[in-house]
Amino acid sequence: MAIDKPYKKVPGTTIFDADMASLGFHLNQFCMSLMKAPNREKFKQNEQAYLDQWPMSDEQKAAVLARDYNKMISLGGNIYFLAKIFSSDGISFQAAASTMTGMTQAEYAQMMLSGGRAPDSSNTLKKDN
Amino acid sequence: MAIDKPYKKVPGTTIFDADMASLGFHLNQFCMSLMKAPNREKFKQNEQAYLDQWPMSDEQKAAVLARDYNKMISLGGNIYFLAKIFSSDGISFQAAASTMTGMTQAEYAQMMLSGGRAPDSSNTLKKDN
Amino acid sequence: MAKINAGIATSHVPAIGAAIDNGLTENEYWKPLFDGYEFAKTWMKAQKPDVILLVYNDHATAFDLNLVPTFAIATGAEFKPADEGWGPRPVPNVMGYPKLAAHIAQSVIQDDFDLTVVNTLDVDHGLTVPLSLMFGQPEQWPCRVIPIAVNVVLYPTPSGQRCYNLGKALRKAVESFDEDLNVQIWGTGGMSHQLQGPRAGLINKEFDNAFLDKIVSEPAALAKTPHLEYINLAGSEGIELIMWLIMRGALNDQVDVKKRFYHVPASNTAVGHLVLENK
Amino acid sequence: MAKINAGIATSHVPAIGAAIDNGLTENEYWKPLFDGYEFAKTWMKAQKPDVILLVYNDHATAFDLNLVPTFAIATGAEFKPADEGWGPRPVPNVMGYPKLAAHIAQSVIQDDFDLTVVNTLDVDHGLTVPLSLMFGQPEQWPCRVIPIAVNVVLYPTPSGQRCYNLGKALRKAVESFDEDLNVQIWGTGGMSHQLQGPRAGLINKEFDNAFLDKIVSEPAALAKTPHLEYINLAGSEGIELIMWLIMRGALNDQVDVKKRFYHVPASNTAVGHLVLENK
Ligand SMILES: [Fe+3]
Ligand SMILES: [Fe+3]
Repeated sequence: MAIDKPYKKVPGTTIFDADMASLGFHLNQFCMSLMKAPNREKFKQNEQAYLDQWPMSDEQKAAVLARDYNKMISLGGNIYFLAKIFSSDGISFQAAASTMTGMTQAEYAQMMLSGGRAPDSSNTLKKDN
Repeated sequence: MAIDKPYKKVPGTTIFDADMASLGFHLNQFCMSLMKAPNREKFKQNEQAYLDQWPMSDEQKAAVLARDYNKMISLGGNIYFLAKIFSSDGISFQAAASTMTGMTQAEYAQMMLSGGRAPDSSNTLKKDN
Repeated sequence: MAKINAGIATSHVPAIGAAIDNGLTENEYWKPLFDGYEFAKTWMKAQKPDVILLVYNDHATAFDLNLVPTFAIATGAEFKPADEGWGPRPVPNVMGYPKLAAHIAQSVIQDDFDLTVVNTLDVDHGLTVPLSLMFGQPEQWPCRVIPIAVNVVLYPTPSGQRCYNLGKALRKAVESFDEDLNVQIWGTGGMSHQLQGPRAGLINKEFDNAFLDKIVSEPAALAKTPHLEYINLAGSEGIELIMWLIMRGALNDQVDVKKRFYHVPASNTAVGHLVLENK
Repeated sequence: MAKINAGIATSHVPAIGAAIDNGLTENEYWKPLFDGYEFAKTWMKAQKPDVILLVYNDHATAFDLNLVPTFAIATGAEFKPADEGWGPRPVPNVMGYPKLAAHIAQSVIQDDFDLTVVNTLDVDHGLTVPLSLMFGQPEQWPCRVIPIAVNVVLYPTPSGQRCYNLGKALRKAVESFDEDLNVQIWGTGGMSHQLQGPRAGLINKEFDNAFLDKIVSEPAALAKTPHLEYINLAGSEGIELIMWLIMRGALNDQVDVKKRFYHVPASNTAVGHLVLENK
């Protein structure tokens, strides 16, 4: 497509555009179902059986079971939808975010306390990109 | 309010604006419920009881029971919503429209066959209004 | 490159759908109307569009008063005919084109049109009646359809000028999509009609015919027509004609009129129909 | 005449809401943050706004992928705090202002903003956390609130320029409403943060502080910042800052800065806050 997508090049970042939304439609709608307590119960009782009710790919289901958030994002998951999974698990946004960074939760928390991840040439695009 | 509403002056015509929509919210949402067959059944079995489930005014309920479409419109009903009532009754759009005009159904049908209601100075605004 | 090559305008009266579904197209009341669409049906077979951008309005079917988008584009893969209260029309599901629809959404939102993006959408007579008029009763619709829904039920609707400008933005969006596609745009609804109140049954042949003239030859001027003029002269539901301006805005300034048809009545409504090709 | 007299900007991090709801505002982690809002709480008691236009975004709560409005205005009478997956926040229902909201919708749609009009809407932390920050924990919120929801989740979001222009249209709409009302506009979300991927935790103090400067002194230039710059420099969720531009567009070109506050971190996010009065 002729529309430029320069945001695809931002390091360590996936922008949730229409292509990703199309890929992740059922994954994200599964996440929305977890906003209802009875559904959270069913999911906890048998995650695989619950997931099998949704027309998701096996790869998407495996990523959910493994709580591999980077993988889920690469398969069209959006973090605000995926938040319903880690909320069901009783895990905070910060703990969940840390799992995507290759840091331990303690290391990540310390980084945030120290002012967060600073932008530098390894994690941002140069002006002329 | 300072926004001009010149459409209020068009003869024999109610424009469904936000004020009307606010007035008719529950009346119109009741109509939407009739798009489901089981609800149509319940409505037919006991119209008053079905209507009493909705926070509508007594005047709105009475207008529905009387199938007084002009009255329903004056109370915030919109014709595309009200259509769910006369569809439930098995009545055509043309038959329902005729009831609002003071003509018999046959007279109205004949008017349409003859080219419809012609615009004239009694039923349209003048240019400078 | 994808390209919009032609535009269709047509009324979308529910009774026309019922006449088709119930095999009444040859009777005395309906035959003159359906005869007016014979040209388009034949022409369409030669055109073989890949995709139709189908501009229509929902009539309190998919959208109720809980949520009314001014403009919505449907990016889903498949859309079911809606149950409008007497069972869904016996017509095929409508197959969307998610990739092109998403591309269009991205392009026009970046051009300052504040679209609502819809995935799941049951489509009512506003969308399916025009398909039946152009394609008859096939097992499957012969091409993909991207529904574009316009609010014409809850006042204020978008202005005619806004609609015309959206048409131009849609054209730009289509032309920046790099698959080779023959695209049509259809504008539906109208012509003059009023379905409510003591003035129900209003038909304005003079207004309608002037509209049919101007949308071909001076669309930019026509786009400036204020809402009040539609409501006053073409009836409260005549405001649907603004959807034709979206279609027209997506075509060249100069077009060939392949067919023009006008008929009164279909139920409560005047029926208008145009087949336009880019010059 | 109704008039917009002041604007508030603030981040709306869910963890801030949890800290308030769980009585943690005095602990070591949270106290420095809540201290930054003491000025606004006192100032607000003197201001006594009648209505707040509260610009926020829904975070996959009321809107899922079935339907994503670019801009939505809520015309309902009352809005419940949403259950975001761990039960609704223990805060009062939000009382709307249907008459003014409908008036605004009518005005800005006629000014070519293609709003979605929403009636029923459960409001998530994006809307309720700012209310808690400004008003604490009252039995009832002290004024009416009109929710204005902006899509910042599904790309493309509206441009910064479009947001700034919407602010100007909102101001015009408010000023044409003929009740005497003291109206505020709040822009929420931001500042720099990224909640996803290997780059999660990005905080850009330089970007944030420049944004805090420019939104006061050169908003028209700031409005031209492209999406990519937010995403690249302020993190994928830093794009929420475009909502501050709607607030700013609704104020005078010249404003007094009554309070400016910046703090890192709240959970994964940099927190920014401004209290602006029209000069
Ligand atoms: Fe229609
Ligand atoms: Fe947010």
